Amino acid sequence: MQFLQLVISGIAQGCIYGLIALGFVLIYKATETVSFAQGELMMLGAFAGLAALATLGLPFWLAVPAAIAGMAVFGVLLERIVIRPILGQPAFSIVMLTIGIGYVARGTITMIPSIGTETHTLAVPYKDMVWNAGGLVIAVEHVVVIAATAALCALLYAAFRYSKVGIAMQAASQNQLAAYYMGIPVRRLNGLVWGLASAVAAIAGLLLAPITFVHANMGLIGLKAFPAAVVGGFGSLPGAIVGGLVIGVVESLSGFYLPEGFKDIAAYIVVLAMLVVMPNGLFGERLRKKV
Amino acid sequence: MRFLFKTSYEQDIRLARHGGHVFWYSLLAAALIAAPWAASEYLLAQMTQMLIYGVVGLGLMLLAGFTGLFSIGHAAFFGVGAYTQAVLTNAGWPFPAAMAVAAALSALVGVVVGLPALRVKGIYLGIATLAFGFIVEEGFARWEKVTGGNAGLTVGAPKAFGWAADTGTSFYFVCLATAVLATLACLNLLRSPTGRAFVAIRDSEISAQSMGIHLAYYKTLSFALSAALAGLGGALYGHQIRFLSPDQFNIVQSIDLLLMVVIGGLGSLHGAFLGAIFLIGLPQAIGLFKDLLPDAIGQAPGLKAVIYGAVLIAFVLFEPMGLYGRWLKVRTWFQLFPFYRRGMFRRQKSFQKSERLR
Amino acid sequence: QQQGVGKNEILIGTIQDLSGPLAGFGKQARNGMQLRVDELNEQGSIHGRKLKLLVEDDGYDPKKAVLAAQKLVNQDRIFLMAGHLGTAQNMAAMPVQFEKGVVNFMPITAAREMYEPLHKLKYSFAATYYDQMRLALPKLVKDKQARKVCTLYQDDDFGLEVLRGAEAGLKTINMDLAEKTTYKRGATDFSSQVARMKGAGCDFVVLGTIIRETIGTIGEARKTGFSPTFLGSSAAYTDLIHKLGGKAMDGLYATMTVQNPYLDEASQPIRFWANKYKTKFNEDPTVFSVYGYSIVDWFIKAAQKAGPNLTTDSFVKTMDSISFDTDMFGAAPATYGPNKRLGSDLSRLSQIQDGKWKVISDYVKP
Amino acid sequence: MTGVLLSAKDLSVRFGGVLAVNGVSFDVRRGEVFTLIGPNGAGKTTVFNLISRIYQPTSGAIDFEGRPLTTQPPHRIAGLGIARTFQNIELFEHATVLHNLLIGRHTHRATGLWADMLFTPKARAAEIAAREKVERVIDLLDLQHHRDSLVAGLPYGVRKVVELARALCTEPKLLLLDEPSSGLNVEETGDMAFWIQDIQKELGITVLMVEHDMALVSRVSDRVLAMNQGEVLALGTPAEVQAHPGVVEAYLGSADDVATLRREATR
Amino acid sequence: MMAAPATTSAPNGDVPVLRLANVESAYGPVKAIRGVSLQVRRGEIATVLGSNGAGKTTILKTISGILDPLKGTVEFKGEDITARDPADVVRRGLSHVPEGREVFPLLSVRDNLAMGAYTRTDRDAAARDLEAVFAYFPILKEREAQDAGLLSGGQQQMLAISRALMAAPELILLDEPSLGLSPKLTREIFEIVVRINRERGTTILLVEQNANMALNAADYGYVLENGRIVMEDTCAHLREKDDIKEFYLGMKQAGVRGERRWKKKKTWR
Ligand SMILES: Nc1ncnc2c1ncn2[C@@H]1O[C@H](COP(=O)(O)OP(=O)(O)OP(=O)(O)O)[C@@H](O)[C@H]1O
Ligand SMILES: Nc1ncnc2c1ncn2[C@@H]1O[C@H](COP(=O)(O)OP(=O)(O)OP(=O)(O)O)[C@@H](O)[C@H]1O
Ligand SMILES: [Mg+2]
Ligand SMILES: [Mg+2]
Repeated sequence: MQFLQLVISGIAQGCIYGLIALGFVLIYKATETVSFAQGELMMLGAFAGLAALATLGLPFWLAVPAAIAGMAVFGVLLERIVIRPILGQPAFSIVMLTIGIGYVARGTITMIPSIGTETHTLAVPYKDMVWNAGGLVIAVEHVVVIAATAALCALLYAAFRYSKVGIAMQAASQNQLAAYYMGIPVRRLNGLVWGLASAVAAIAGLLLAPITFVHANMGLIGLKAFPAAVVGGFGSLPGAIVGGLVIGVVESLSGFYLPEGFKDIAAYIVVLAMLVVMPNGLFGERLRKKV
Repeated sequence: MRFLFKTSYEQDIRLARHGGHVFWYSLLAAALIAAPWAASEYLLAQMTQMLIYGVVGLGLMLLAGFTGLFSIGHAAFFGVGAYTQAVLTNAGWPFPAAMAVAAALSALVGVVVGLPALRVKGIYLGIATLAFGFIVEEGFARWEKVTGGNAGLTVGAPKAFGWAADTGTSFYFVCLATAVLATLACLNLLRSPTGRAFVAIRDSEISAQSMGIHLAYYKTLSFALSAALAGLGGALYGHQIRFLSPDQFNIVQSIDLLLMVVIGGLGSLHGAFLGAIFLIGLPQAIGLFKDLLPDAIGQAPGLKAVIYGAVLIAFVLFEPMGLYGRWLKVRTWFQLFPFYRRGMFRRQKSFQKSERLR
Repeated sequence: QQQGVGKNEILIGTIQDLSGPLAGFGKQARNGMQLRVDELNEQGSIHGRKLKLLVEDDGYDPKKAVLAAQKLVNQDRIFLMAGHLGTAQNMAAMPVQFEKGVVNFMPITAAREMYEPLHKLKYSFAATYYDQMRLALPKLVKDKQARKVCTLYQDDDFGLEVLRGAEAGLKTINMDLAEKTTYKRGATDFSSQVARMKGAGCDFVVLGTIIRETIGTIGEARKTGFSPTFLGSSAAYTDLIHKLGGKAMDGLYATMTVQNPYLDEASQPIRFWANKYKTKFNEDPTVFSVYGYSIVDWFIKAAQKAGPNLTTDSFVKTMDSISFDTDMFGAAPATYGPNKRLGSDLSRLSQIQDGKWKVISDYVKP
Repeated sequence: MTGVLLSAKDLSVRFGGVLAVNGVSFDVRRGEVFTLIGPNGAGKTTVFNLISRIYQPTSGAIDFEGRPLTTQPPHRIAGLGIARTFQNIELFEHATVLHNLLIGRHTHRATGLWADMLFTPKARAAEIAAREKVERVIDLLDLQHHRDSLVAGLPYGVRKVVELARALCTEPKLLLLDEPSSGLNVEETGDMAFWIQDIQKELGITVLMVEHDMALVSRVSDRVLAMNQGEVLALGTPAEVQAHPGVVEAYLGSADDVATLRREATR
Repeated sequence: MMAAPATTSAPNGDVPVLRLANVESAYGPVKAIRGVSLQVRRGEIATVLGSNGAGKTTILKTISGILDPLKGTVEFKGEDITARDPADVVRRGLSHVPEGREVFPLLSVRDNLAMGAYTRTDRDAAARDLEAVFAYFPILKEREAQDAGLLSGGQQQMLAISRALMAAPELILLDEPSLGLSPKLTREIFEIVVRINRERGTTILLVEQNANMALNAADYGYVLENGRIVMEDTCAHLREKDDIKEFYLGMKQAGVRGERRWKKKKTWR
């Protein structure tokens, strides 16, 4: 019973990691860069939701799509203004940019008088609701996260696997020059990717807000999502979710059964062990250059 | 304009390629030696810190800039060096001996991290080092007997054989000497087979291998050297900050270190020091600048992060080659003076290619 | 010539986190300090000298704290460092200050290192987390007749102080902690820790937590039907707990030194003060604002007393025979001496009742 | 010209469903130029990759100078005296030509880490010696002009030559050339032929090459092995192999000129 | 013997499909082509000959917008496309077989081909073209699901050509299409090129080291040296020129050769 309860908590937490990891993988698959700003985009998404709910006073079911759409637009603009000018430079430049974007985002939110330095709650209708099934409890907040994560993952997976645009995004990430030769609008797709990634981040932020509250540093949870993405295999969308679950459950169990302190580094031990045993993660492609 | 006529192979491998180099570097050396008398105490303290971070930067540059392995956990090595130094000097060891051990121990830890690095690349390596960084940080916190855990550990001034570097000036010279020696060692490595093997691995593992380069050995070596330099820097850092706590060696520190070399300019040793100047100098510059702003903005919390991030973004956008790239342009401008053309360094369209297959 | 003391100005410095994880607290503390400085400069002076406060931001990073201290001490040449936030940050900055004889005045951290080991230039103001727990815990445990005391604490210097205090306190009543659990700063999930404490059958939980973790833990406990007595330190004594955590937080105990300044506070002077703060900075004051305000207030009192010839020596001499009465926020009376550098080790207990902190005990005396 | 330098026995390798090399055996004699030909995808490059130990054979063995090669780790191959070029050019892009060639001297390094770090007189002497060797290769292959250019900016044909130069710098006993003339025009291919002959005759290096340009193959090869779909089709002198009906059918095609087709199409 | 001269085979010879006027391109400070002017008429096959590093690839890159020229203009179907976004240029009906294959290594062969048809909206016609390229290169159909990066060099080259054909372009730029192909396939490639040109009227600009093949297949040729066009004529005429014979077709007197060889040996010693 105890064990089951722990596993359930682990799954709930794991889905959160997976959801954020989904954003990393999305960007990686489509542009082969790693976005260190994903956590901050999530934070912005949560604040956008807060603004829509509290400041604009929109009803919940309107505020959520508004925040997501707003963040998508923001992502597109962000790409347009700071990422596009160096499109084509080595991926590492863009990684640096995302770190910079992260700083600016966190700083800017902090600067908002009497809001930025505070912690807020997002008034969701299902706040504090709990399902009780035969002694096992699970918060509705977590159920919502799990459901949304599964849906989003399936959707994105299909898009990358079957849609022309999805394939073109991957093509552009593998060989940008050839993508131009094929007439793939690399820039436009890049914008789309960032829009999408921001929207996914916003969804993550909104789902997370009732659980972790809304504050300028909430993006730090992204650091746990990295290991999740790696355990799953960085280029794989389902891998992100599975990786998240693995880490969530391992954390939860090790927090209970192992000595103090293991819970906090369990994720990192798992990822190191993984890299030794399966360097490409659970679902990562086994790449080998043919010469 | 300068033309170089090559008359012997010696000329190619000399560190100073021509008279100009000799002149300018001598001038720099003179300035650095005179600094304690010319600079204010505060400036000297900053210069000391720049030198310390420069040493760490050299190590990271060797790893990221020349071997092409990115580490997001370098603070761990930095911390191992700092703690080792603290423990040993507190136990009465002379500081040069302690520094040697600090470097060696960090190198050893570097070897341990280097092992997974043999199998993974790119982002996977980044995450592996990140994970490793977290684990080491946790280790600092848990191993209370030695590190003092979260309660921290105080470090004294460097002492050896009856002499103590307990003033700003004497400590500055300790750091300067370390930095100069570390730089020379790196320069030597880079003009010899070892350094070339690093570069070969960076550019093409498969053909490096077919040239007889043992990938595992050289990658591990690169990690070890890089970690040793980080440890050396950490040892000095310990003396400088005089109080160590685990959270000083966290992910933020690691990212700062990485930013430092990237902003300095990957693939040049100059970049390590230019990056250190940037990393230490920028917050000070922001501090000065924000006093000029109206209070509503200037005193708002978060401003520093915004400016820091914005400067970083501007750098990547306008100077992807880093500070060293900017310096090259300036230098070329002077060398070519009347003939410099604007298009000379015009950014070409460039195209990203998958690094997953390298 | 004394550094930082001009003909008609005294320069004091502070280092706050204005861009890091504690930017909220840093800003409030700075505002509180600024409020008192402005009050002084509007109403008068310290023996003809106005007060000027220089603020540096260290982003809660010890390395930057060193540089910030170096700037304030060696460049701006401040007279004294007041209210520097953070333990490691203070530890890193103090050597720089002490080299130049700059007093470390009432840092905002309740760690014992702020007055131990004894140093001529160290002054600390409020009960440490250690003392808070050491004194308050046994009393409450006895009141509640708790049998199994457990703890959840943050895995850093702050959490450690709470833990040690709790251990010391329990020792006085011959008890031991039945279960110790930790979390890392920034953690969001406390389910396994709560499960563990529940599994151990704890009926009393000492919280070495700050804000979100306090709420998260109690929330998780309520969800899983675990209802021990919760006791937090003064770090958990903030209005955010009940503002964010809502109803579920009722019943939480916390130790505290100064009272949270609610805008609709019953006490008229606090209400007046709080509204003044709100007008000036356009946000509600918090305990951190009060800390900042009180620190400068005490400095002013001591500097006034030290006389027109203000030097480090004269200031230290004055401080070493000074005592401060309780103020409107209810801080415990504090006394200092050559060998007593902590003003007071006393704290009070309060509890959240109906979504608000209520003071429920007077200073707990050993 | 005595003895067998390299011998492959019954080599096979399978990638998933593709049997890329299937039971291939051949001997390369000391001092000869041995050429592999065959249609695209026949498995020629794969044979090279097996020799340089990038792939592990599914079955079969390779001996070099009488010793088994299949147990050696990949980085030891160069040390044993086998150097190669790559079909798709694998140079160190962000280094100069000179630097690339110096990396080719790696197996001859005489100093260790500490000597390098301190740049001892011995390291200095070794360095100068390495440069002398490299300069000789530069002279041989006419690369003086490109010595200090970054590889990234070189035209395709020059890179091919640089790759050859880099392989030569390892002073191999056996040189594997994967399509040395691709991307070269007629005249440059002629130069390549001379170089290959020089390498064979003057330097006494055995050459194993893959090549599609039959003119070059006929000119320089002592023996030719034709492969198809991973299997050996024919082995013999260039003339013999070119006359083999299976080779004509699968690889050379009928002798019709494009001009013929043109006429038909316009008609 | 050659077929009819180029001009007659071009249906409307007045408006060239492609026109470069005075184009100058550089890589950083290095000028790769200087003042190149050339034109390709509709339905024609044109070829550019030149030795290594002459700048042939640079010309093609400049045309498809991968490189922005310093000077000069590029016109496609009468419209100025100088320094346009490459994607935009392709949309107008130009496709490019790049030097060095440049396939998408981690996409399957089929997805690679689908990317070739990215700009197309006519699904049925694209499906027919897919069948057509599979007929040209049956091996691609066999390896449909394999990652393109794992194909052999020649197979990748086939894929690169097929991918360009999938775009059903009006103008194809071919950069060394025969690179790494077997003699049989090289010939087949040229047959295909000529056939596409004749059957669909696709205009072709061809860069090829195999000058013999190129001059046979093409109508009009340019000779590029050190970034400058030094000669242009119909291919029939070019084939007769001594210089061309000597330098590009390899028909040299033995004496010249011998001398070169002697020189080489000397420097080596
Ligand atoms: N790593 C691999 N994974 C899967 N298939 C492979 C791999 N390497 C080679 N192949 C397949 O093996 C076959 C032989 O490839 P190889 O590269 O040896 O051909 P080749 O004879 O060199 O042809 P070309 O003349 O075109 O270069 C090809 O069909 C190729 O697709
Ligand atoms: N990326 C680059 N950076 C610098 N210089 C370059 C670059 N690419 C080409 N060049 C230079 O431009 C000139 C022309 O190169 P280009 O690739 O167009 O030649 P090419 O005629 O296609 O040669 P090849 O037959 O070898 O393919 C060469 O001198 C080359 O050195
Ligand atoms: Mg091949
Ligand atoms: Mg070319």
